[in-house]
Amino acid sequence: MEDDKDLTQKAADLANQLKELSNEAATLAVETGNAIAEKAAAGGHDAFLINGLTVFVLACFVGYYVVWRVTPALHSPLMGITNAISSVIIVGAVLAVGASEVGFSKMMGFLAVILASINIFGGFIVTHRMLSMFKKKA
Amino acid sequence: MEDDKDLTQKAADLANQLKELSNEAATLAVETGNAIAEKAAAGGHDAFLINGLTVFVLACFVGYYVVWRVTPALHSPLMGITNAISSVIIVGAVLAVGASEVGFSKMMGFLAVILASINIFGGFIVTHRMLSMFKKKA
Amino acid sequence: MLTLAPLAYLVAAVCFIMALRGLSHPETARSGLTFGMVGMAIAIVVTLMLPQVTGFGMIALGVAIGGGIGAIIAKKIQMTSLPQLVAAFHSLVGLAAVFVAAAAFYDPASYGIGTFGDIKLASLIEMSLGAAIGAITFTGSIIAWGKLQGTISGKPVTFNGQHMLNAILGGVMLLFIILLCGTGSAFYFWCIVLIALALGVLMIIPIGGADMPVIVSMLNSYSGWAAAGIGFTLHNNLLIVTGALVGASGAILSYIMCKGMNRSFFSVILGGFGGESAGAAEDMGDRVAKRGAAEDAAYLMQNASSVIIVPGYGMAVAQAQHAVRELADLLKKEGVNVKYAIHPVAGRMPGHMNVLLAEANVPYDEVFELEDINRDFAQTDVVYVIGANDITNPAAKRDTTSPIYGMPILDVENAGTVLFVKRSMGSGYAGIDNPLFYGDNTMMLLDDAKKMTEDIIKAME
Amino acid sequence: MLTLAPLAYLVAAVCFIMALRGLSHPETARSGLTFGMVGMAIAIVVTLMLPQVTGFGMIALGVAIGGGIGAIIAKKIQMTSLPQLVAAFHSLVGLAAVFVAAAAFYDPASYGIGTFGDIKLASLIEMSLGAAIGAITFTGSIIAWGKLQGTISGKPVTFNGQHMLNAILGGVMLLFIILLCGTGSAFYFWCIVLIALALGVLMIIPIGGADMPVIVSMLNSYSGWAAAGIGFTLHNNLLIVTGALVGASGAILSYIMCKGMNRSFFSVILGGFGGESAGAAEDMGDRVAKRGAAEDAAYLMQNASSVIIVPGYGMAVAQAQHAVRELADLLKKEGVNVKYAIHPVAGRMPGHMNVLLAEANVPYDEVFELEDINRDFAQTDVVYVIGANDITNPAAKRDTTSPIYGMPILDVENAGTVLFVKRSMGSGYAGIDNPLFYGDNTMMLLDDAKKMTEDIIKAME
Ligand SMILES: NC(=O)c1ccc[n+]([C@@H]2O[C@H](COP(=O)([O-])OP(=O)(O)OC[C@H]3O[C@@H](n4cnc5c(N)ncnc54)[C@H](OP(=O)(O)O)[C@@H]3O)[C@@H](O)[C@H]2O)c1
Ligand SMILES: NC(=O)c1ccc[n+]([C@@H]2O[C@H](COP(=O)([O-])OP(=O)(O)OC[C@H]3O[C@@H](n4cnc5c(N)ncnc54)[C@H](OP(=O)(O)O)[C@@H]3O)[C@@H](O)[C@H]2O)c1
Repeated sequence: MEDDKDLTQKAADLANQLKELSNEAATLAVETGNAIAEKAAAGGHDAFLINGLTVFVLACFVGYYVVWRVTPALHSPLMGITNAISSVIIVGAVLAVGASEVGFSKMMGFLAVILASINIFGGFIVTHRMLSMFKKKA
Repeated sequence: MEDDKDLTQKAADLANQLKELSNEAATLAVETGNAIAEKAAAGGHDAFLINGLTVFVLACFVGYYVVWRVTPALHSPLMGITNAISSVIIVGAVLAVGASEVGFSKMMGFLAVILASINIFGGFIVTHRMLSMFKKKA
Repeated sequence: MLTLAPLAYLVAAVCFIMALRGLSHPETARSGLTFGMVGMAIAIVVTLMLPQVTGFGMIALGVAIGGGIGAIIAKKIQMTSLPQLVAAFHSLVGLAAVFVAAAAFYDPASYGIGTFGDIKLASLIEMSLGAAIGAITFTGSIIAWGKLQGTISGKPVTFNGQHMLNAILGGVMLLFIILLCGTGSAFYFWCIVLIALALGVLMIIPIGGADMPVIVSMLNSYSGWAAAGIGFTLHNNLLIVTGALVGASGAILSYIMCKGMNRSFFSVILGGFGGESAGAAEDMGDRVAKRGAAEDAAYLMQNASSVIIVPGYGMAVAQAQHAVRELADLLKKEGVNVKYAIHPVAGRMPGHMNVLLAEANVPYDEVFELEDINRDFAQTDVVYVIGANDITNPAAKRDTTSPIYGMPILDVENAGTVLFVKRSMGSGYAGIDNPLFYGDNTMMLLDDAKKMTEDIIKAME
Repeated sequence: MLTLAPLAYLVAAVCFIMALRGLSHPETARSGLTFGMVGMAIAIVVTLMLPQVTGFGMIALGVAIGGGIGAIIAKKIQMTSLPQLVAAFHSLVGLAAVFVAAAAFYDPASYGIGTFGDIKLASLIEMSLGAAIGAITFTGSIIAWGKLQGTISGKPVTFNGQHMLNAILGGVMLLFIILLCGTGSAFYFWCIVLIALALGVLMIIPIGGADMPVIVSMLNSYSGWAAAGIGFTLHNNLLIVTGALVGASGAILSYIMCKGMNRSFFSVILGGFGGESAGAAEDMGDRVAKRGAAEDAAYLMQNASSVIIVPGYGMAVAQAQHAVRELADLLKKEGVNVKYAIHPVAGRMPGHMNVLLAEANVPYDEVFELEDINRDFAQTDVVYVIGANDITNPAAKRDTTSPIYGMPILDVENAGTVLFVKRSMGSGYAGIDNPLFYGDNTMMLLDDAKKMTEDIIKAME
């Protein structure tokens, strides 16, 4: 009886231990998974940083050459067009409105969409007005 | 006695089940981790492809502008310099020699290092020779 | 969808490059504009098609409101108020950048850069820089707009320890950025924004109204770098490329203006220049200026074989471009060879005169830049300088002590006769006397540019 | 270390851009070259410092062997053999690309792109394209080298169904690339390489020797694209940027040459042009060419107030550049104004004449491009055309049926007297007669360019 009880007790202990172990293993596994994912994501972030930097540096070169080639007569339209395209941050604003669950972010995004749209439409239209005035000798 | 034995049996069963479960959990966790890592890596590859493409397109623009600005008098040195810098694939060759465990790859890499070096040294030196001949009116 | 989006963004980036590329010639400029619009459309549509984006109604509403306002403003605005308009638009981009940074700060999960209060360090830095530059651009552009529009006095507002104050504020802002990175607290975020708003005002008020074009370009450049910064936060190459393009454009235009004025960018930024125009006496020392009437000018020009018209800021003020074009038509009908000469910093913004002349239907191939026409003045009978001053001032060539010494000028003095149309003997933007007014072959036509030109037309008929 | 490497690669890429940028002017060219060398040094050192790279001895040995060979060749080569040298160097880049692709194929793990026999699809495609382009560049450049060096006859080798054969081979290669991607088998890899090697030969043999410069540039462009392809395989932005730079350079040079010859790139590629130079009779129809001796030429030039020297391919063949420079010195001593006029496609490679004149110590500011000097011929007393032919042929302007119609030419015919130095009345590269030989103000000096120039110098002394 004592023995049996002992055995039962032992089995129960063992079972408990195993339960704990399995719990631990599961936690560990999840943690490991998370860590790997995080590291990969971080690697992605680092990789983006350096790739973004490469893109940025090359784009600066392109900008330098492209802008120096703009004829001085069209420097005002150039200001109009760069004004319009710099409002491409509307991409970020749309993400805020469309993807966010947070009310405040949604609102900020909405306001940013309005402001950026003013610029996009205003910038392109005023540039169009300017450019359509430039005519060659008949 | 019967009861006790039953209990012991039950406890042992439970223990076994738990063991199995824990094993399963561990396997699953490892699998999940792998899957996440793999996906992240794949994402990294895809991300590289698109980033690489962006870099490539921008570099084409830069190349276009930079090369058109080269004065015609220096078109021969231009050929010399592009010849030298196109041997930057020596980077791949060095990786093959230095990082590879495979004998054939090591050998290929070694040959590529030699060929690329001929070009790098030859290209830069011959360009230097050409350029040092260009002189202004005394 | 997700994997195609970056590709589409790349296409949009190329479109933007082609847009600027198109501006290398008036012939290709309109197709360049089309590229720009296509690029923007691609960027917006692709973002809308991202799987995580919903709630199209609200976005459409925002675009409709903003687009409507923008379209109305752009259609109503007068070409002479272009500089103000550009400044006003920049302020909006700046504010939008602040809003986007705030949205990302409060809901980083939507951008995949962490959770609220636990944002990645790199993202926090990028975000706070983006918000700070955006806020400076916002208030700075508003001040610039006010000075250009005349709502705010164009006089430089200077006080003791001004630059010290700005430096301290900048330092405090940097401190808050570090604190933000350390704690991730929203309080510091708003502190940064507030300080940046104040800095925008303080940095621009000491700068004279006439220097505003340089400032507008500089702020344009800033807004580009802010967009690039946000591009890093959002892992979006399109924003990075566009930001770099806009940043380069603003920086180069500022550089061109400073070089055209022969001033260093630094001296512009430090401020305290311009705003007061000292009215000079009609005769200075023992030199006396010859004055003429519309009839004299009409006679001289009708009997000339070649006339070059040199427009300046005064033509914009007087809105005289249409009258000038009429005058040129009359002269051409009588067989006179008429050309226009544009100085790189004539007027108050780069390309200002070109747009005004184009508005008056002057064909662009009659309009020449300084390098292309400067040698022709010697073979020209009459030069009609309308509302321009500094850009013709020979002191820039001869007087080493002159503040504009070294600035390239239009050599109008080499022509047979120089007609100067302005309202007084007063100085121009640089506030210095123009010795050419007292030249032997100079005739001053003192009146409003539009009125004088119309009088000359009447005298010709 | 690993995280810094991409940054260093970016710096190297910027160095390469600055290297090409420096070539925009002879003044800045040498600092450009330094940029190029620094960029290459950074690229190699950074790769050596990658944690996975060991075995420096073998690498150092390879660099030493290759560098030694390269240095010796580059120092010994004569400037007149530049076109061949460039072709030979290209063939090496092509072969190196094949080797790198093979190394990556057999040991993908070292490059992080999978394991042997199980390589990522994208990498397989990039790799096979890189190897194929490399192999084509290799054999193609060898043929180009042979034709330029004279080892292989410059005559176009054409046969029936040639283009068909090339098309079929190209198709088969594409098939093997697909098979390789499907199976990952090494057999297909080598099949691709073999076919590409054959294609390189077959594509270039039908093209005449004189068209080789275009081909060399085209192959240069190819080697750039191959490097970019390998950059995608290795996830290396430096290779991508450099490849794009080199690719753009080769493409633009080919374009410039084709435009200078007024031929389409496509017609060059199809081949069958040039190689035979039909020897024309000294008098053609009833037109008779005036012949002169060295003494006549000496007399004419000594009594001129301005002389323009127009060098062409013949000067390179005769290695007459030093004699020409001596002649110019003598003339200058006698007060004659001497200038040089260079046609964009004079000689046999872009910038060929400029390098030869520079070698002979002619200062680069006495040497003018076509656009800058073409109007001066009308005010020039004597033009000394030495070994040039097509680039002065007025048929390009007047004869709409001429194969070179539309090609820009140097208007030497507008000068007082034209002296033509060449060995015969034969035609040049384009194989057509030059009506200018029979002009009233033309004098033919039929002899080797170097000998004739030296004779003229003797006659002057
Ligand atoms: N374009 C740019 O991007 C830019 C940017 C920054 C600074 N700036 C500076 O702006 C100046 C531009 O030179 P500028 O020659 O065009 O202008 P300016 O030197 O400022 O001279 C303009 C002249 O127009 C006259 N004027 C004003 N209103 C008039 C009216 N209604 N009718 C007739 N005349 C009138 C004024 O004389 P009265 O008062 O006697 O009439 C004044 O002397 C340069 O100094 C340049 O450095 C230009
Ligand atoms: N530069 C490039 O990049 C490039 C590329 C591709 C094609 N091309 C083509 O090459 C041609 C270049 O025009 P080019 O005028 O320089 O050359 P060309 O038209 O080929 O004429 C060269 C002339 O030099 C003469 N010559 C050859 N050896 C000589 C020697 N030892 N002494 C004296 N004269 C000698 C030849 O006449 P004799 O036999 O009577 O002596 C020949 O007529 C153009 O047709 C161009 O399209 C150029």
